[in-house]
Amino acid sequence: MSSSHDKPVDPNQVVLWSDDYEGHDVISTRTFGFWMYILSDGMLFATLFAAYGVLSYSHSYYTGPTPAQFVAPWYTFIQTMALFLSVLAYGFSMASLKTGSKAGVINGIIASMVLGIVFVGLDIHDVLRMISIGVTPEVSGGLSAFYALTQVHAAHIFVGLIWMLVMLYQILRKGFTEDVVGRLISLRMFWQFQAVMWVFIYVFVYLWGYMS
Amino acid sequence: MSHGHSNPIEHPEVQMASRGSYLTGFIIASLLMLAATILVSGQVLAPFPLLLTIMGCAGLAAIAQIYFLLHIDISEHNIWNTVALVMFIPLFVITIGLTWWMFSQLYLRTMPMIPGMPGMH
Amino acid sequence: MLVNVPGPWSPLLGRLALSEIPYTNPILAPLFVVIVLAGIALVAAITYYGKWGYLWKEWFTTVDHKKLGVMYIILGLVMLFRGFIDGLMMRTQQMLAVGPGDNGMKAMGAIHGYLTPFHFGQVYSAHGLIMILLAATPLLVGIMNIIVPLQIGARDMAYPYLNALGLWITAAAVFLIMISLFVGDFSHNGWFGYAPIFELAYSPGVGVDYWIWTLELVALGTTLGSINFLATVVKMRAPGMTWSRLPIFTWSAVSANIIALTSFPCLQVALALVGADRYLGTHFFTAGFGGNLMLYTNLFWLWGHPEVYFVILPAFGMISEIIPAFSEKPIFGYTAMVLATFAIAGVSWIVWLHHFFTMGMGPYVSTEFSIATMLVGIPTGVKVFNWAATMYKGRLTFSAAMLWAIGALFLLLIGGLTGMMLSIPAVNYMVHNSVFVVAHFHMMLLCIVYAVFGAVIFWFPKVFGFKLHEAWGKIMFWLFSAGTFLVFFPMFMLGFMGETRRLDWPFDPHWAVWFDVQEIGIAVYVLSVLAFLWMIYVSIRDRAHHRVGADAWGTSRSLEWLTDSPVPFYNYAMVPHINARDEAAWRREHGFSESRPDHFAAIHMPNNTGVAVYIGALTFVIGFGLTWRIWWLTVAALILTVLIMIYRSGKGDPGYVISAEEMEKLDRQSRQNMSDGQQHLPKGGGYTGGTVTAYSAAASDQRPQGTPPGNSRPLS
Amino acid sequence: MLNKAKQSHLRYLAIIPLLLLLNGCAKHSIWWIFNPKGVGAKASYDYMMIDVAVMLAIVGVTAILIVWFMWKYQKGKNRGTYDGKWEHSRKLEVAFWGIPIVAVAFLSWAVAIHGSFAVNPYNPTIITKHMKPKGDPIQVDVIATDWQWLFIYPQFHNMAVANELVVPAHTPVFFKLTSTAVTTDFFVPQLLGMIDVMPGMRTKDALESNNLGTYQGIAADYCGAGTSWMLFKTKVVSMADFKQWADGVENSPNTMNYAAFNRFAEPYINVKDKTPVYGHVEHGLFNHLLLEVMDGKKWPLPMFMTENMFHCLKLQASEHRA
Repeated sequence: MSSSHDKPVDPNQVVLWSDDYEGHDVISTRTFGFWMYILSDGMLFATLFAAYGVLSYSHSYYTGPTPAQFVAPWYTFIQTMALFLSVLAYGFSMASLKTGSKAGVINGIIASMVLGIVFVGLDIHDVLRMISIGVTPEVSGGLSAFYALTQVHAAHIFVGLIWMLVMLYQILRKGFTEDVVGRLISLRMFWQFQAVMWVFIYVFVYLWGYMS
Repeated sequence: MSHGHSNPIEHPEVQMASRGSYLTGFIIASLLMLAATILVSGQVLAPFPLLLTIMGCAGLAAIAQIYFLLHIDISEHNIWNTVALVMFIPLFVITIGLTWWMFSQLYLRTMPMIPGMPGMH
Repeated sequence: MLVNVPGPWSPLLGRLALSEIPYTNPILAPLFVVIVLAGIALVAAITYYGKWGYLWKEWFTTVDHKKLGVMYIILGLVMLFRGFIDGLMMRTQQMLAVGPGDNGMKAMGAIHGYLTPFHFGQVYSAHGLIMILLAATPLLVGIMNIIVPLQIGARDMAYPYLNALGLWITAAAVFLIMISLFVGDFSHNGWFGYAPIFELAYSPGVGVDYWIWTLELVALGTTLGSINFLATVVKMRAPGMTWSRLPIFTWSAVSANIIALTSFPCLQVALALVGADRYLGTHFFTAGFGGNLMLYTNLFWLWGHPEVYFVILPAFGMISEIIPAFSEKPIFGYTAMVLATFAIAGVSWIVWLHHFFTMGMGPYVSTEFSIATMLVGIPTGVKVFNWAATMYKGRLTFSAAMLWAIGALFLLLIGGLTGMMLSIPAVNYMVHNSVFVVAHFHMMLLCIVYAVFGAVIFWFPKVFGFKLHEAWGKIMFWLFSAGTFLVFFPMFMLGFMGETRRLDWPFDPHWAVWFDVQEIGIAVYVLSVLAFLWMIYVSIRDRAHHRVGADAWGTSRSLEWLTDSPVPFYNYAMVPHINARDEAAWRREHGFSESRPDHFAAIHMPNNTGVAVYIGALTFVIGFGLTWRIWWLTVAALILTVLIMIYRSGKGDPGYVISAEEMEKLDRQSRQNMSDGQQHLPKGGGYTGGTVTAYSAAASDQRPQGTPPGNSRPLS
Repeated sequence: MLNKAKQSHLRYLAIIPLLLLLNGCAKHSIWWIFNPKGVGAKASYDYMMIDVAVMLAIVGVTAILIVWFMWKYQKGKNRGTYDGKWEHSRKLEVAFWGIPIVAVAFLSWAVAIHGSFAVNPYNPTIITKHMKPKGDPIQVDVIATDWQWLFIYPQFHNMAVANELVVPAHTPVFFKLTSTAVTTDFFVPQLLGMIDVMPGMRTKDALESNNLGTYQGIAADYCGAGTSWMLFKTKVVSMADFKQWADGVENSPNTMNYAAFNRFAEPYINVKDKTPVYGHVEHGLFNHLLLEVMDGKKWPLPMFMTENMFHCLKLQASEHRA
């Protein structure tokens, strides 16, 4: 089992202090930690999904409208495409980073931001439309859960947009330092993860809600 | 905590970005979402098979995005991310699945006035 | 969107008004005066001695994991005391109130006893919340903070700044719950809250809001901490520290933080939804409008049960470090221990429903969760057996730390026995929500407290360079144990008599005698608190006589005992190369324990930062603003927080470099300090000084002759 | 008053040793859980004893071993041989995993699975399987308010009694429970286990007792300031006595319609232990309330009932309600 007692120690071979310890890899440590945060964020969504599952029975909508009555699948599909394209643009921006092309990275992020703003704009428009036809979170538990899940996701997108703005400033100001590159990679994971979450929200909240 | 002095651009996690892989992920996910939307808006299938189909679409799209976009694989630089994800996925399933199961059992027993549930005796 | 609250509201102050300060309350008003006076005295003393600069520079703005850990522990101990006072108030209320008739103190306005039901509700709610989240959690996080980087040979945590942020956000939560004593009131719905009683219709005051935001802040702080721990262990291990050599305590920290990372989001969601119900008028947990009140209970315990293991696993880790050190043997069945730790962590995710077996969800669900709960007993049993086997064929020294660890073991046995009873639905129906359950989980939580006291005594010399007073540590142990027995044995009995939880008026006069016994137990607990304070005082007074070397106990095993005591701010002058699972024991047995690096390299250290303190203060303001519905304050603090975070992100932290020459000087100094302090002590030093001699004799035949090669050199 | 209470406490102190003997034979024992008087409570007690026996065997042996090791291997006493390298033994490790696995497997099968179905509140097989032919089961609808209990007997002229439950012996009693306020637990320690009483949901439970007597019923879950006073005596009486009692209640002139219930359901701490009876309750009240609560009907607590108990208690003291 243990190696500590059995093997005889040759005093001439043993290394007690690491000479060549270069310290940790700053970027990897940062991205790993951020990945931990993202997974924890995934748990947050999972909990919201659990709540939505429990509150999506027909009686959960009380006497109010059900998603079948107010969800517009094709409208939300356009939202989906806006988000996917935004993620793609950010991916291309990261591909430009490989060559250190500042212009490529900035263009990609700007494209990604514009598409993200389109997504948020469509979301706000959708919410306003739903409110105008009386679909508000105060109506029923089911609608509360619907709004919680979709708007928490929209809030993530909003935070991502602010983050992109900050990154644009930092790239221009500082160039590709270790910190900036680490943050760009973290933001890539964050942004892509929002797309993954959106797949589930789109399919299980919008499409399934529309079906039932 | 001495920093590596190499150029951060050359860091493997920067270098693993790839236009082709991002494009592939995008196309697969988009097509699957398109398919799901068409199926649902056309109501071409009975509800239950339709549900299974769109669940499949969601699963495949998510896997495609996780693989092509988030670089979740067993390469040296991503192994820990992959391990972490593999540990989390059962928890997602437990959180949603067991909660759902439990409340379906609870509703079955305590909400008799709901249509389709056993009546009140 | 926003819900109208009953009572007055103004844009400037929200619901806050002078009348919210309970200056007429005969209990709170004098306490308020005392605390304000004490605060003034403290501030005056610090100012008089001119220590503000020192405190700010050396402590508040630090990013050093050891200092942060010490502050976590101080925070935890202060809150442990506050929670204990709450417990004392509850015991006294029940003793005075028991039985029919009017035997209470009318002057206080209570029907029975001296607390009104509403006040009693606040006391036990605060007691539970404080003990679990603001005492146990900071204590454990603090100890992990100090020990984990040392045990894996890291200079600091992976994200030192995030570490400070976690501390100050936790501190903000502490301030929030403390201020609820004197401004407004706290939730009276139990520490976990019940739906729908926490809805605005049944709890119109600010108590529940205080509760929500306190919990949200702790959750945030702990999540940040858990990310940090996991990244530290995965990415920052010293060369040679393979996974199979990771000390057990670090393993348990890893598993605990996986639990924290995965489960705290559930709490955040559950409370955010409660907040949505109360602030935005949604219907998640209402009985009407399609809400589901048991959904809250479900989401809460989805976090709540893993949380239980989040606090118990590090305690198991501490026991696993203390018992081998004082048994002079390696831990028995290392692999089994690690497997058991992760088995507990894994199973913790499928058992939460046993907290509400009585909900009426039918036998299928009950059976599944019952069996899953019992499964926890398997790895826990393995752990207990392994600890027993570690003691077998050992050489046991019953130092204070060892006594606490063994005490924890016995509490674990009782807690396990009763836990297996509670895991069975048929039995659970009879004792659920009774004080039997209370006694059971106090056994488990006291197991943690015992382990924490053991760990504090065990690792204190590592952090401060001198030992705590052994005899007073033991006196405290025996007093504390007597208190535990006197308070909780009657509680088990009362459970069998059918007393349910949270009765401000225990209606059956037959219970009276047991409440009296419990009150005696509380008095003994008070003595143990005094013994603790005296132990600290005596130890600091006589610290010169209790100085220790690197290996403070002479029989220590894991890596942290290699570096100097007290640990210098850079942890290790040169990062050690790990050769064995119990590196310190291995070096001692092979004659390398005196070896020190003979040359040094420049190292890079992070700068101190005040940003974490500012953000902590702002999160407190956000919590306070939300509680009292002062919207402008909340929004302003939120925006300011984001701006500070962006500013900090732009500024970055260049850190500073200690050159190799400086490092050598620092190392020599540190070594000199240590040996100066030990001059008058027998070689090996300290309480178990004899051990070292015995070990040296045993190991002398193995000891290599001549100078160890490479970059190490012997000292003597 | 205080002095008198203290004296009685001292008197009890003298009998601690007796209490420790857990004398289970006493007729009116205070050890409610150890003296089950109902079929359900008895089953729970039996399962508990099986569990305790198995676990005590393991835990007890472990505790004794630990104490023995502490004695034998204490440093400097030289009672046992020291082996500082002994850290692994395959046989022992198999045993360490095997013992708990076997115990848990046995307990899962013997008590967890069996027990869950035997005392399943919706269909307690210990009662339903051996339902006594004599006497039909009695149905009782239980409504919990803040902070009172209302027990409706649909088979007996739909009569009701508040804060007191009277049931005949040797007869299964089936409960339907709901709450119009917040969640609490329905619990009679000596007769049946707890079941949640939730607003907008209907749970069930069942009780059968062969022992005449009066047993304490408790609201076992925290439901606000009046929790401690939300008590009800459960009287198990002979069928003849029950019939006689029911006749008396049925003839009570008090009736409870929905309007009367609205007043009844207002928050009220039952400090004087009142047990009003109602000769007739509006038909379908239980279902009506259930649906109304689902529609969002509340009897909310006024601010002074939570935030300012002084005022509340002053109000209660005036006993403005019958």
